[in-house]
Parts: sequence; structure tokens; C-alpha cells
Amino acid sequence: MLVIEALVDKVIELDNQIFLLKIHCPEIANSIKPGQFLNVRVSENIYPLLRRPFSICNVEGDYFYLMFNVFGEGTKILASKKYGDSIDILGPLGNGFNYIGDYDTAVIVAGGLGAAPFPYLIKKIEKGKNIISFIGGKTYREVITHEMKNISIATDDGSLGFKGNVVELLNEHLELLKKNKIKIFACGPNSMLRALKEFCLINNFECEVSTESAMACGFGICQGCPIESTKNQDKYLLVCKDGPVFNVRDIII
Amino acid sequence: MLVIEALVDKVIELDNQIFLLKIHCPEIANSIKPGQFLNVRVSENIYPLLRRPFSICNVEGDYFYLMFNVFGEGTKILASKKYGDSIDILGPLGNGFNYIGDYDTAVIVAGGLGAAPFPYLIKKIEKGKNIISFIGGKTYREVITHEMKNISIATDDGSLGFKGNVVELLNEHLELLKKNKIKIFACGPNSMLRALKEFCLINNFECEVSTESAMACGFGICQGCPIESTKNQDKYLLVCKDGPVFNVRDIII
Amino acid sequence: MNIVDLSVQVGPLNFRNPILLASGTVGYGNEMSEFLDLNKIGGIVTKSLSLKPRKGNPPQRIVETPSGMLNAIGLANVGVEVFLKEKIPFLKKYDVPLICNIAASTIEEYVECTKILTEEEAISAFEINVSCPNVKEGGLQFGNDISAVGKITEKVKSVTRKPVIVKLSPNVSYISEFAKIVKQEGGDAISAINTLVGTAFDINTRKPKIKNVTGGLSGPAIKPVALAKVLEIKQKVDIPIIGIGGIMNWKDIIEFMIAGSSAIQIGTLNFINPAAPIEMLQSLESYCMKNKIEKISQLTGSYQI
Amino acid sequence: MNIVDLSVQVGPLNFRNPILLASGTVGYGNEMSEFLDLNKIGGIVTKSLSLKPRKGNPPQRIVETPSGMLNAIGLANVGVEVFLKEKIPFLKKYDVPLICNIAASTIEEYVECTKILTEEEAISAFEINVSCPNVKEGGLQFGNDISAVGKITEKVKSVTRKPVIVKLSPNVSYISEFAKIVKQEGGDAISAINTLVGTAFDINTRKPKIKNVTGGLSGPAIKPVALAKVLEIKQKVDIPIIGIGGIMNWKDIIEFMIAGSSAIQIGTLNFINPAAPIEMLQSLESYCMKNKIEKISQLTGSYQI
Ligand SMILES: Cc1cc2nc3c(=O)[nH]c(=O)nc-3n(C[C@H](O)[C@H](O)[C@H](O)COP(=O)(O)OP(=O)(O)OC[C@H]3O[C@@H](n4cnc5c(N)ncnc54)[C@H](O)[C@@H]3O)c2cc1C
Ligand SMILES: Cc1cc2nc3c(=O)[nH]c(=O)nc-3n(C[C@H](O)[C@H](O)[C@H](O)COP(=O)(O)OP(=O)(O)OC[C@H]3O[C@@H](n4cnc5c(N)ncnc54)[C@H](O)[C@@H]3O)c2cc1C
Ligand SMILES: Cc1cc2nc3c(=O)[nH]c(=O)nc-3n(C[C@H](O)[C@H](O)[C@H](O)COP(=O)(O)O)c2cc1C
Ligand SMILES: Cc1cc2nc3c(=O)[nH]c(=O)nc-3n(C[C@H](O)[C@H](O)[C@H](O)COP(=O)(O)O)c2cc1C
Ligand code: FES
Ligand code: FES
Repeated sequence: MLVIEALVDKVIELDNQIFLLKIHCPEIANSIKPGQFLNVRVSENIYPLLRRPFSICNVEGDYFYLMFNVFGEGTKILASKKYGDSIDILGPLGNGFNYIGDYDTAVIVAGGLGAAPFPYLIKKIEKGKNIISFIGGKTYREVITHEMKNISIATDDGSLGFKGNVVELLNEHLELLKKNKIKIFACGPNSMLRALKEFCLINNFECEVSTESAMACGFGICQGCPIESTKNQDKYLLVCKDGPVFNVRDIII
Repeated sequence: MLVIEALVDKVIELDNQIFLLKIHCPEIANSIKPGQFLNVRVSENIYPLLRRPFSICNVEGDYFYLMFNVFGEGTKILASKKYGDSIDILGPLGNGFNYIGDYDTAVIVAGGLGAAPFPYLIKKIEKGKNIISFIGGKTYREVITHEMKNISIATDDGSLGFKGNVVELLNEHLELLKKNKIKIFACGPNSMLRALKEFCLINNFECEVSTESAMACGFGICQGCPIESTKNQDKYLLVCKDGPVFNVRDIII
Repeated sequence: MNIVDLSVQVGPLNFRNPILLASGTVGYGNEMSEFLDLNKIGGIVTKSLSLKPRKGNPPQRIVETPSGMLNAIGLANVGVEVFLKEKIPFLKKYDVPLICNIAASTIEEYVECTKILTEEEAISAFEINVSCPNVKEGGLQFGNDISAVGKITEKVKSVTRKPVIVKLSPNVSYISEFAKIVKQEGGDAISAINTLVGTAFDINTRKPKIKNVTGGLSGPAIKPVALAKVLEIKQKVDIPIIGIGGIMNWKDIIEFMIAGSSAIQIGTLNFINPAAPIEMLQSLESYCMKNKIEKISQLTGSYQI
Repeated sequence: MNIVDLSVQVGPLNFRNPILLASGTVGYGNEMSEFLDLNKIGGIVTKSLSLKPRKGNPPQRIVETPSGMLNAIGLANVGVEVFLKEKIPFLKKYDVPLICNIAASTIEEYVECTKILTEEEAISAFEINVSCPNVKEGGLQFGNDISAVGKITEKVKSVTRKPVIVKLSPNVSYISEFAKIVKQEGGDAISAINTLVGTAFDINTRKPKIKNVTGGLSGPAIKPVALAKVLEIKQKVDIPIIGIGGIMNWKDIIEFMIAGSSAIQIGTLNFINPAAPIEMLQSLESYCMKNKIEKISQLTGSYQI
């Protein structure tokens, strides 16, 4: 965990107004794990005041990538960064995905910008394992397939792929999923994660989800990011420290 | 008086870390007078919150210039503007210099960044009149001679020109000044304006000074910029509306 | 005719829309009229008027702070008489409700001012400023004294049939206690909030940056505090509220209405973008249409807690 | 040896420099230790401790506001027992004064907590939080009740020989009245200020953005208010003050000391730049050298009014 001034290499605009920010930072690039995140100070002055959390999207040598869309003031400023700008990064933060282990097929489930952490996860999953991706969006415009593998798509309005949500799409592939020893890695809106949890409990699938929360610090000192635990109802877990990745069985979404 | 989005043409860096900001804005360029000022919103967001007042430095066709140094957050942002940036301007504000009239020699007296309003004033003074400039600074680094005419320089430390302040320098030229029908136009720190006032009263010189004050609105609604009047001690004058240019006899500096 | 009804009612007062311009941030209207059509806004609140002209505090009167500003103008104003003679004629040219804000050092002065001004038919209502933090007498003393606020309300009401709005100080433990007494004594509405007491020092001279030592904090920095005060009053007292404090855009207006405001006032923003109110009207209408709100007044106190 | 003496005294307490880390913004020290050498800072104030562990408020607990943030953590903490068992051992590894912040729902609970904690020699002093705006019982009720604050001070003092600092609420009319009673009852110092009550609404759902409805406003937005409160106490009561509120850089520290603080605490800034205190020490030293100040403590209350 460190605070570091890194150098912006470039901002790449994908389709759908999705941006990739490429940053030179060996310290982070060489230590961060898939599913971990960074807390980014988007400007040099006090506006906006707080850092903004972003999942690690990918790593290439001494560079890492963040993926985002322009949501509010912070991401607007991020999107305007240029080569040579310096940017203040705090991280690596959180726990990351447990992608090493006893499964043969990694099932990626992403809703909208929930796609962000998966390019790096996919890159790191060992060669022997299969990877299949289920990607959802409200319309075709929200579907992000950047560096995904073996893609199936669901859109609420049917404008691309399966008409329905991504968990319904998973259900369509239930037979296939059951044939393999799968582990699900998911990220997306809470409504999706909630449906996915039910789906996994019913079908007894292993599943890790990356969650979000409003955050101030990102490293465990503000207590701003509680999430209800199934194991101990007297105490919240912290998304930033105990997560952002949880076994779907351990949290109440 | 209007609020207008104008386009930045360029930022020119003079010596001494002095900047000229060139802005395309026919509405202002064609209506503003020497000694008037503009209230500039330096960023698109709420940081910094208030506009920043700047004297009109010069006008060229549909373009106008501001002159400034990097003082705090606002001017730092201004200095980083680039071609094509849009910038929110409120003006023209204030009264301006009374430069048309019954004198044969305009005497410009500028201390430090007090040089800002004079390039345009010099340009507008009618052909028949003489112009001589007395320019002061703490050291040679603070002396700004940009587009001045017939320049004499004073520095407190003697690193350039006369050693002493600019009013002492004026005094050195008293005979010359007395030979002509002069009008003094001055801008600079309050200490300079105070000494200048005394000098003018003693020698019975006509003198207009451009003053500064903290400002919120710049157009007369906040009452934030009072200056003591010699004529009516029951009421302050407002720098933004009644000034920023005053007959030196009308104000207590 | 608009599809959305932007008009609002504040007790007996009707405004064509909820956007009023706050006392001390519009002068007496003439400068603002160069930036916007005064006939289009909900109403104007004058700079605080006192019986006699006030010179106000010596400079420096203002300083910027993070997302805010401190001011200690000291109620500089032309006085009731000059106001009626020289300022009212301009305002009469417009069809916009005019609310006269009154500040005074004694209860008698409040009454005297109201008596004189109530004769002027161009004045729609009074806003009684019991909360200016920047003058030695009156000001905060009144603003922090419940019984004084009650008394002022009662006395002022007794000399005018026009609506009386009382502008409260946020620098108190429970603002709703003050709202309660205003209601009890017949006040028609509450304006909340005036500025928060604040200060700033120059680290080189060690002098306060503001000559008056302390000033009033306004601007977006205080918005969360203002919203909490509006909500507190709304939850505790049944009286119309005019919400004020840090409004910078149309979303802030909606937020203030949800929290309990019947109308709002724009202050510091007038210095930064004096044309903003007109732009915001458009956006308020769009928001209402998108959310199927026929009358914007339905938003008032519509919080889901 | 330094050329400038940065050490300060707060009543009976000595700190190697004026920079303490504020309650609720440093956890129990372990995470912060990854960013800075705890041995270099003036002191650490723990998250508020209660007798029993507290789960805290449900999410959403925080939201950003202009130059500030609202929080309603609800005093989530491990409780006195777990603190002593699991958190103190880490802190003991450092040579940094440890101030235990205590929050409670009843006067008895304050006393009970203090009794237990005072036995632990690693604890240098207590900071009594009578001002948390985010819990139903205790919190603001105490913070707004002068006699309760007096009673708490007296009772807590009676069970410990360690210095007792009382952390006051800014959400009152006259904070100096509270400081006065703290002094009267034997309190050793005042911490000022805790957060301002604020709120924010989501204009689409019309729900408060913070589940607890209101939260506490911190960050640079509140700096002018905090400075005014420190100044008010300094001018009215002879008691050491620890200044808190919106400190973002070394200049802010100087400003707080000029206004009357003997030491200061850094809060929200820890979330943004946890390494800042170390950088600031350097700058404080430079400032003092440039201004020929031998002991930084000479700045305390050195305002020129
Ligand atoms: C662990 C984690 C990983 C994330 N990874 C990504 C990512 O890879 N790509 C991406 O686009 N977004 C990601 N987000 C969400 C991202 O942090 C927000 O989109 C971003 O903060 C919006 O900032 P803004 O200034 O543009 O919006 P604003 O509306 O100005 O933000 C306002 C405030 O709300 C908070 N906020 C807004 N949206 C969210 C949100 N969804 N979650 C948490 N806080 C929020 C911000 O921190 C800020 O304080 C992640 C969030 C978390 C917690
Ligand atoms: C009528 C008028 C004309 C001016 N013309 C020029 C000019 O042509 N060139 C130039 O460089 N400067 C000029 N100034 C001063 C200029 O406004 C300040 O230098 C500028 O506001 C500094 O902003 P900042 O954000 O960089 O500094 P900050 O330190 O961040 O500003 C802090 C606050 O102080 C105010 N402030 C700081 N310095 C001054 C000052 N000297 N006068 C008034 N307010 C101040 C700012 O408005 C702001 O609110 C003029 C001021 C006035 C009143
Ligand atoms: C420069 C200035 C002058 C003010 N003068 C007055 C005044 O004379 N009377 C009054 O009741 N309020 C006065 N106020 C307070 C505003 O009306 C308003 O209550 C406050 O600024 C909060 O709103 P804002 O954050 O939108 O500015 C003044 C505010 C400012 C900034
Ligand atoms: C997330 C958060 C949690 C806090 N928790 C506590 C607490 O438990 N006890 C307490 O006395 N103060 C608490 N505070 C208040 C701070 O200690 C400090 O008084 C306040 O934030 C103002 O300082 P700042 O503006 O530098 O943050 C908390 C503040 C924040 C932002
Ligand atoms: S964001 Fe601060 S504890 Fe998680
Ligand atoms: S700056 Fe507002 S009145 Fe002059």
C-alpha cells in the first residue's frame, strides 16, 4: 500500500464512451492482483476533494490500465488527462479474486462497467483453464466486451444478444455450466449480484463477486464502506479492506 | 455588461513569469475602454469559486489581452489555458481612465503588475500627445516594460535603473514634468499610490489611479469592495463600480 | 402556458416560480437587470435596510474560502428613506414580487422601518433579518435569543398587514425552536439560512483576513448545513420555509425543495453567474416533466425518509 | 537537534509537534503506519470507543459535498475490551502519545470506559467525545447540553489522573460556554471542533444520500467555522485548545495556531493524503525559520486583532 505520483501515458476512448487510462507505474503494475483496486486523486487541487476508487483493469509490463465512463466531475477530469500528466495513486487496495484453485472453467459475469476488472483477471488465469464470459447491459450501448473471451451477451431491451438480464442468460446455459467444475467471477450492479447470488445458491456454484460502496479512504480507516456479513450480524465487513471481492455466500447484498 | 463564453487564442509567457492571455471576443474587444476590467471565471467547475478581476491589458481587433503573474490557484489555472479552451468572462466593468482631455503629456506610472492596464491606454491616447513611462519594481525581475513608451525605470534594490521607488524617480524628473501640461495615470501597490498622491498634491499634478480591492461580484451588488472617499465620509465608494480608476484626490488610500 | 406549473406559494405569498434572489446579493435590482429579465424570476429580496443609512464595515470585507466566501459587509445600505425615493422607482418598473429585508439594532427600529415601508404598495412582503453575524449590535444577539425573535415577530406583525418572513441564523443549537416562536407570534414564513460565522487569518501578518475579524460563510460549502436546518424546521414546525444556502444549480433547488422548502433564494451564485436563474428555470421544468410532476410545489417536503 | 522547536504543550501533555491525527480518521493506527512513521507525529487519537462493540450505522455512511464530506459512521468500534486486547499491542510498538477517544450513551458509560482504560499505561490521555452528531442517544444531546457536559467532565476526571480533553460540538450558539464549564469542572483541554450537522438528498429517489438522514460535515468547507470557534474559545476562556476542522496543508496549521490552538488534529485529509503530516512538519519548520520563530508554540493565540 503506497501513495505514489505516476505518469499518464494516454487515454484511449473505446466505443460507448468507455475510456481506458494507461498509466506508467512499475510499483503498482508489478504488485497489484486482479480484483484489487486503486484510489485515485483525479486533480492536483482540492476539487474534487476525495479520491475515486477504480478497479485494476489490466497490466502490461510497467503500465496499468483503468477502465471508466464519464459519470460525474471526477471521471470527467480523468478523461481529459494527457500524456505526461502526473496522477496521484493510492494502492494496491483490497483483496482481489482467488483465481488460483480447483476449478476448470472460469465463468466471468459482468454487468455494464462491471467489466472493468476482468481483462486482467482473464490474463492471469492459468493456461489450462477455460474461460467463458457472460456480459450484460441495459442496451447494446452498455455492453463492454473489451478483452473478454468466449462471449455471450444479454441486453434488457434485446438490442444485442439474449433479451433479458445476464443471470437469465446464465440460466439458459445451465446444462453447460453444470457439466464443468466452474467458478464464477462477477462484477456489476447490486441488482445483478443479488440475482446471481440466488442463482449460485440454488445451483451450488462457487462464486466470487466484486462489490462497490461509497468510500472515503479505501484502506480501512474511515469505516465508510460497510457491507452486511452473513456470518456475523453484529459487525459489518468493510468493502475496501475485507473486499471488494467476496464469496457471494459471505455477504448480504 | 454581459456574461460571455469566449475562446482562448493563446497564452504568451513574457520574461519574469509574466503571462499574456489572448482571447477572442468581439463583444468585449469592441466595447471595452482602457482602465476597465473583466471578471473572469478561471475554471468550468466550482473551484475556485469566485471570479478573478483583471484589467484589460490590450485590444487588437476582435481579440483582447489580459496580463498576469501566477499568484494563487486562479492564475495558475489561467496560465495553463490553451488554444480553443472556452473561458467565461463578465464585463466590461468599472469606469476606465479619462484619457481624452486637456493635457499634452501622459505620464504613466506603474509598479509591478500595475503595468497591466497601460498597453491599451497608450494605444488609445491621441496621436498629438506625448507619453512617458515610469516603471518601478522591487528588483529588475518585477519590472514590466511590455509595450510601454519612453521608459524610465526604478528598482528598490537598484538592480535596474534608478535606485529607489518610482515616486522618487518621478521627483528626479520634476523639472521636466513641470514644463509640460501633464496628466498622470498610475497603477500599482497601495504604498506606491499613497506616495504618489502626496507627490501630486504637492506639485498640483492631475492624477488618476487604478485601484485594487478584494471583490466578489465586480459589478456593484455585493458591496465587497469599499474605498474611503474624501468627499463624503459617511459612505464608501465601490472600487468595482465607482472605480477602479479614481482621481487621486477623491480617495483615501 | 407551461406544461409544468412552476408557481409556488409561501404562506399568503404567490411566486411565479420558486427562485428568489437573496438579500445582499442583488443590491436593489438595477445591476442584476442587465443580466436577466427580472420579470421572469420568482422574487427579489432587497439588501437589508435600516432606518438610517449605514456605511458598513471598513475593508477588507470579503475573502474566498474552500467552496465558499466570508463576508462582513456590515449591512451597508442606503436607509429606508433613500430606498423609497431612489431605489423603489426602478423596481416598480418590473412585475416581480419585492420583499424588503429589514435589519435593525433595536426592536423599535424594526417596527419603525416596517411602519414606513408598509405604506409603499410595491412592497409585497418583509423579510426580517434577525441573523446578521457582522454587526456589533442586533445581529447575532437577536439571532441567538429566542424571546427577542418572538418579540420582533410579534411587534413587526402588529404594524403591517403584509406577510412577514423571518430570516433565521444557523448559528444556534436548534433552529426549529426559533421557527416555532416565529409561528407562534404570527410570522408567515421562515427564511433559512443566513450565513455561518467563520474567520480566516493571514499567516504572515497574523491579522484576520477580514477587518471585522469574523464574517459570514456562504456558498456551496454550507449547502449540507443549510439543508439539514431546513429539514429540521420542516420536521418540527408547520410553517412555510424559504431555503437558502449554497445553491449553485437547478439540482440544488430540487434538493432544497425535497428537504422542505416552498421556495428558495440564490445568494453567492449571483456574483458568479448572475444569469443563472433563467437557465435554471428551464432545467427545473425538464426535471418535472421527466418525473411527471405537474406542479413543482409538490416537491416541497417530499423526502422519503 | 532541530533549529526550530516544534514541540508543544497542551495543559499537562507534551507533544513532539502540534500534529495529532483525529479520532475516526486513523482507525487504531495500523493502516496509517504503512504511509507514515507514527513515531514522527505529535499524537494519535483513537476512533471513539464505547463500552461494548458498536456495529455502527447501515450504509450509505458517507457522501462527498463541495470541499467536504458527510459521514454517519455511527461510532462503529470494537469496544473497550477488544481495543485493549487486540489494538493496543500494535500501538505500544510506537513511541507516540496515544489519546483514547471515548463516546458513550450515558454518563455512567463514560465513567466506566475511563475506569477500564485508565489502567492501561500506554494511554496518555482521554478525549471525551460529547459531540458526535450521528448516534441516536448521547451524541448531540450531550453536546448541546451544558450541564451534561459539565457533569461528564467532572465524573470522568474523578476516575482518572490522566489528562481529560473534551471534544466539543460546533452545533451550538456559543461554544465558549461549553469550554467554560469544562474548565470549571477540571477538564484539561478542549478539542474543537467535531463535525457540523448536514445532509444531502438524492433528487431521483428523494431519499437522504446518507442512510442515517443527517451526517457530520468535515473537510476544508468547515475550516472558517472551526477557526471562528477556536478564536471564540481563546478569547473567552483560559484553557488549551486543540484545533480541528478542514486542515489540508501546513498553512492551515499555522492559521489554527494563530487563532488560538496549542496543537491541531488532522481528520479528513488522512483519507486523501495519509502521508501529509510528515510533509507538513518540514514546511512548519521552514515557516518558523523564515519568520524567526524559535518555538512553534509561540504562535498559539498570536493573532493581531
Ligand atoms: C472498489 C471499487 C471499484 C470501482 N471500479 C470502477 C471501475 O473500474 N470503473 C468505473 O468506472 N468505476 C468504478 N467504480 C466506481 C467509481 O468509483 C465511480 O464511478 C466514481 O467514483 C465516480 O466519480 P465521479 O467523480 O465521476 O462521480 P461523482 O458523481 O462526482 O461522484 C460523487 C461521489 O460519489 C462517489 N461515487 C459515485 N459513484 C460511485 C460508485 N458507483 N461507487 C462508489 N462510489 C461512488 C464518488 O466517490 C464521489 O465521492 C468503483 C468503485 C469501487 C468502490
Ligand atoms: C480591478 C482589478 C484589476 C486587476 N487587474 C489585474 C491584472 O491585470 N493582472 C493581475 O495579475 N492581477 C490583477 N488584479 C489582481 C488579481 O485579481 C489577483 O491577482 C487574482 O485574483 C489572484 O487570483 P489567484 O486565484 O491567483 O490568487 P488567490 O490567492 O488564490 O486568490 C485568493 C483570493 O484573493 C483575491 N485576491 C488575491 N489577490 C488580489 C488582489 N491583488 N486584488 C484583489 N483580489 C485579490 C482573489 O480574487 C481570490 O478571491 C486585479 C484586481 C482588481 C481588483
Ligand atoms: C456579500 C453578502 C451580503 C449579504 N448581505 C445580507 C443582508 O444584507 N441581509 C441578509 O439577510 N442576508 C445577507 N446575506 C446572506 C444571504 O442572503 C444568504 O442568506 C447567504 O449568503 C446564504 O446563501 P448563499 O450560500 O446562496 O450565498 C449576504 C450574503 C453575502 C454573501
Ligand atoms: C469518517 C469520520 C469519522 C469520524 N469519527 C469520529 C469519532 O469516532 N469520534 C470523534 O470524536 N470524531 C470523529 N470524527 C470527527 C473528526 O475527528 C474531526 O473532528 C472532524 O472530521 C473535523 O476535522 P476534519 O475537517 O479535519 O476532518 C470523524 C470524522 C470523519 C470524517
Ligand atoms: S473506504 Fe474507508 S474504511 Fe473502507
Ligand atoms: S465587488 Fe461586489 S460590489 Fe464591488
